[in-house]
Amino acid sequence: MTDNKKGSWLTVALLTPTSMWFLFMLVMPMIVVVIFSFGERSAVGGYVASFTFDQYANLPARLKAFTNTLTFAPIGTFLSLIIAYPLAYYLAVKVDRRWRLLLLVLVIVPFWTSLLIRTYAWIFILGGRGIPTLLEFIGLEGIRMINTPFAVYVGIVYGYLPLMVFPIYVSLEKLDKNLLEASNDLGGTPWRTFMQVTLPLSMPGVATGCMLVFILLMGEFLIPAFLGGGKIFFLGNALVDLFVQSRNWPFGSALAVTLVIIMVVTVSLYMRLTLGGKNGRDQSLM
Amino acid sequence: MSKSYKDNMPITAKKFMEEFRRYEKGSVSRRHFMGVTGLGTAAAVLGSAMPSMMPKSAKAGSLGDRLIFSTWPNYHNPVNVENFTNDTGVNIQINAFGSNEEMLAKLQAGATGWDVFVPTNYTISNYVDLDLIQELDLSRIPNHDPSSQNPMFADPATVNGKVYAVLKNWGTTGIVYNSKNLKNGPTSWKDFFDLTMGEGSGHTIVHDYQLTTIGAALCANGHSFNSVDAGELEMAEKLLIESKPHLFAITSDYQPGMRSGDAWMSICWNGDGLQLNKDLPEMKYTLASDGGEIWSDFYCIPKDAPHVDAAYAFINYLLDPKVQVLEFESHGYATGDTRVEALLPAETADNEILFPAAKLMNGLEFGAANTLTDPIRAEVIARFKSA
Amino acid sequence: MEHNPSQLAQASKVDVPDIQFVGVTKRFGNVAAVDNVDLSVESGAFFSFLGPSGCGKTTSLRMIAGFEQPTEGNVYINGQSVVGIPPHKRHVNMVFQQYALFPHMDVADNIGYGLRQRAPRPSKSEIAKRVDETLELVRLEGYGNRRVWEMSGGQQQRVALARALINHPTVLLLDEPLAALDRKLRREMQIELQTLQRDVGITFVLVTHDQEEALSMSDQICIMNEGRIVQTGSPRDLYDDPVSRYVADFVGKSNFFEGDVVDVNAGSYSIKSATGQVFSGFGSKGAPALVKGGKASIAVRPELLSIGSADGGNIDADVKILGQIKNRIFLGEHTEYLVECEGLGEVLVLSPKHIENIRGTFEPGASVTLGWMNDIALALGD
Amino acid sequence: MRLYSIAVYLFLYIPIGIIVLFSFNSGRHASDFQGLSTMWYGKALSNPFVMESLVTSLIIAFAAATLSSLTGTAAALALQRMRGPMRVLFDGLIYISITIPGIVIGITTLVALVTAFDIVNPILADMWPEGVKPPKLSLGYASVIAAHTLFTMSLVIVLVRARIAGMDRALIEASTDLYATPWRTFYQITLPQIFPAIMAGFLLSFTFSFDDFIISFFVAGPNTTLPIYVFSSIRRGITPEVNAIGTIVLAFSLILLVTAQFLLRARNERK
Repeated sequence: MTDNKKGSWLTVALLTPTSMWFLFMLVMPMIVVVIFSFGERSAVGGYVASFTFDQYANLPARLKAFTNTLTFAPIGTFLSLIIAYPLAYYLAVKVDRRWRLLLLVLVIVPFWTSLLIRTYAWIFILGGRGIPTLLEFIGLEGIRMINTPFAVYVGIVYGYLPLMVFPIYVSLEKLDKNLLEASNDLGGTPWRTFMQVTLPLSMPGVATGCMLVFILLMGEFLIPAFLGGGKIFFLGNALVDLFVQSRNWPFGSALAVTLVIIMVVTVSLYMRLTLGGKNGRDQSLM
Repeated sequence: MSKSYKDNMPITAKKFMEEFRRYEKGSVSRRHFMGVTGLGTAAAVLGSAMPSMMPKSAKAGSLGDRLIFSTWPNYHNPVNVENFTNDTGVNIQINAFGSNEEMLAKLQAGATGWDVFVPTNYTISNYVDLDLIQELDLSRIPNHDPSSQNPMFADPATVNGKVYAVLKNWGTTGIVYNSKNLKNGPTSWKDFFDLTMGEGSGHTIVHDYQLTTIGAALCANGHSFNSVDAGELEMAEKLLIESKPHLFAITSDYQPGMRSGDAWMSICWNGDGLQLNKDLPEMKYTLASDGGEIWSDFYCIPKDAPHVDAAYAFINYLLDPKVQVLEFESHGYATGDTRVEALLPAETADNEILFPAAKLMNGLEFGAANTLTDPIRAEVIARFKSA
Repeated sequence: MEHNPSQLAQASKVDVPDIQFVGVTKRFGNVAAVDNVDLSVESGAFFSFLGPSGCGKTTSLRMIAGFEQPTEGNVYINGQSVVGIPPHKRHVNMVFQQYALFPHMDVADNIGYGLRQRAPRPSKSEIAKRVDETLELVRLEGYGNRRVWEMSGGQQQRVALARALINHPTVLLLDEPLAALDRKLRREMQIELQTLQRDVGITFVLVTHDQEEALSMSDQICIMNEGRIVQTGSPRDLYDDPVSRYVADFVGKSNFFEGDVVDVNAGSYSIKSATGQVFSGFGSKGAPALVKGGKASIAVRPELLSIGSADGGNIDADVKILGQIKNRIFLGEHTEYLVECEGLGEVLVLSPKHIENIRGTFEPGASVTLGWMNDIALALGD
Repeated sequence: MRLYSIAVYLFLYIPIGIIVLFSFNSGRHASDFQGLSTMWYGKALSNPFVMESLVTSLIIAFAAATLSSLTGTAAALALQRMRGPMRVLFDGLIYISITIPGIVIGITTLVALVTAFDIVNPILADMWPEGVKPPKLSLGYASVIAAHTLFTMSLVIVLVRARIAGMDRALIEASTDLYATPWRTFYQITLPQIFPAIMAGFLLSFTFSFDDFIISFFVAGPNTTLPIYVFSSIRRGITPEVNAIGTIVLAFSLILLVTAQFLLRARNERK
């Protein structure tokens, strides 16, 4: 009995810092934001206590931000997936063992310089002096890339590719190469082998990668701001705008609450669909 | 030459590990370890590269050792800041901001820790009303000479008879366009929007905050730059949303777009116009005949500034005419201080971008205080951006 | 039942068993993994728990090690109750099923681990010396600096053994230690373990589901089923005198002819099978007596069956039955026949080589006579 | 397949190449290449604001990574032995703190802290004796570190818990069986076993915090982190200085990686 008692005290002690963090940095802030979302903007900006649903009623004024986010996030996730998958497959299955680690590290190295600076480099590449100038040499004039949805997708794929490559690589790497040989041996064409053996076995990695990218894209702010030229607005941009320009805290709070609800609902649904419930959660998030 | 290159290295890898082991085991002092491995040198080099890291206790006087300064990017000459630190021992931390709204948002959120910041004319009375800035004790700024200041630009510093700010410099907001792409450049905001939706479709930049962008649309419709009339703003919003598909970007960072040739036209501050024109002569800066903004920027001390003494000393230092000349060379905006103008080369006075002809200036308006906080303007710009 | 082993221990040190369970029950939730078990393991014995998975053998072992505490009853090590005493305070050591070698330590550090936990801690040189001795004992001289994952399965097994033996525990516990090895290596290790146990003289307690392993190594085997002890005894006792059909089935192979007990006569029973034939067999020593009218089986070991031609003339047997050969497997030193006997089911027969040589073999499909002597047949309850 | 991979690597490295190339630009504007020069490195390195923001970022990232490694590991160890409704509650909180976008963490923290300060500061002022300047809570290092730690701590919990789940429980039993007390078992067996996960968590947390812009933007108070500095420089005309900073940070990370590799190898050779 004393052992158990000691154990539970230890558990409490170990959990105290984390609990404090969740309480003061997550639960209480969320409560405050929910309260604020029912308030009103004061004449000079900020918050005035009130109880009104006006902020929620005004959400349609940001409809475009919602629809943008909810189109760009899934499409961007999908694009990252189809570009990342062959690379992950190549690294895990095809490439010589000696080079594997180096090539993997090379996938992350770009991440060690600021996302801001890297995204900014794309402004140049996609800008008038970049690819469009090259295209002029081959006779394609007047192509504009920067500040278009195309540029935003390029930024998304560029920014999130490694997050997609890694989990897929991990699940493919664990895959028993004998299985592939067995399938080929049993008369499977390479394509059928891929569809019937490789792809199903790499699904956990695919699911993890997609979720990571999707979560981050839902709150994305920098890529649309930089590569969309401020014209393509995500919810993240709308939120920043409300807090640092309009200083409309209640409306911003309402938007934040809505975004959190959308996130939690879509991600839970997604996990239920792809991972079949609770047990997959830890693996799926990492 | 026969010697291995390794002999010239401060320490070999093997030696380093040996020393590290000894250090770990405690048989070597930290000083010895740092000396042998060259880490000491590295730290010293690093330290000298980071003057702010090394507390200058010898110099740190009554002003304390730090100051937090919020301003606009590329708006100061780093040499000046460095010199001030060397002279006084006050290390300066600079925060850069892109709009007055953002500065206000920060100050409203409180706890900025700022000691000095740089607001634009029309915001000062708001700050006073919100009790966010303190009245200045001009006796502590001997370099400030009211008689040398152009009152047109310096006046917003005084609210209800009290001085809350001192003038930094002034400028105009007009249009920059690429004369190679647009042979008949715009002369008004109406032209600006017509060209945007016509000949120059897909190549225009407007700013990402309310005052100038909404102001331009208001002027194009024949209204005041500063209007807060709901009907007029509705028309302006309509014009902006109509033009949005034709825009190249909505950003205050318009120089790269203009320089790359992607953008042909932009709302522009004259200092940037000057910089662009200097590098690329086809870039023309013009003021619009149907209105626009004239503005001046100031130094202010927030109410809860933690280092007030240093703040005064810093402002005073920056107002030294010789220091101001260096500042001018860096940012390219006119100071509105006759003492400084006297020190500048003669041709500066003839520069039309710096000092526009009086007839062009007549149509310009100073930003109005209420535009900063007006909820309709705030929501109009937000809706436009997220449309 | 209630007696106090520690008092006994004081009375005569020699008679104290190394391990003793008194009325031990272990429940997980509502399930009793170990159900009211009494047993004792004599000092210096090679003792095995044998049974299918889930029979409670591993739980018993873990209660000795201290990883589990009994829900009821008492566990004694060396006459001292160890209930409530955590594993690190018990002088027993375990060889884990997958060895549980510490992957971040080399072989020598793994083996010396237990010594390093002692207070006072032996000197570095003392530990190194003992590690070297133990490496020698398990025939791994010079492997001290290897990483454990560089070792083969058999070598890892020895490291695990050495890591436990170096502490000279009162009892060495082995949890299915050979399960991860291939067949040939397992055979070698069985012999090696046996030799080692005799050399070091430490009591070994082994858990296994492999009857061959238990039979070949142990002095004493405890057969468990559903948390209870079914029978404890030497391998020979268990083979020759199983107390139940369960034991006979688990230890070696056996043929069973089911039926009703029709006659009881001084330790001998007559059992009437479904075909109407009456077989007789002796009751096993230590088994509860069978009751007339109850169900029972006659058990006959396959190697004790004779096989002959359908006319039955050339075999010497008290009981004969007829059948047809379904399958034949040649196993070298003997041939295994599977014979379908109508109404009695399939019967397994092992026919030794020397007899086959004389008589010749039977082809599948051939009709044969099977026979046995009454004195080798056992009458067993379930 | 190989060609495809080369194309993807090109895609990943062209922007990096551009950043490095432009950092040697002698012109005043990043995208106006006027000739080779290292002057912007000199400018960046001697610019006290760049250096201060770099130091600020390093301090914040180091503090957040250390805190989250410690608290996250502690929590993962505790949660592993926990069942029932409390476990479900903590799982939910971890899940939410990982799921909600950084931007929302930034905003909610800002709103909540500002509100809290508005309540607490007057009380503090009242409590303090006359004439003594009362302490005043405000946004700063603590608030950024705390906000970063919320996310990174959950990251560490998830990583360490996965490692614990994948760990052979028999190792712990083997250790206690070999006379190690629970505490000694923890630091001789459990800790070395979960250490790679803690390290990975530390590095991920450090990277996240060091590169985070949006949370710091809202709650850094008077502190300028490197991303905030870069962001504000970018917004009003980027100079090659920013490229030089990017290149320096990249080079610094590479040196760290190589050093770590070298030290690891040295350790293995000793073994």
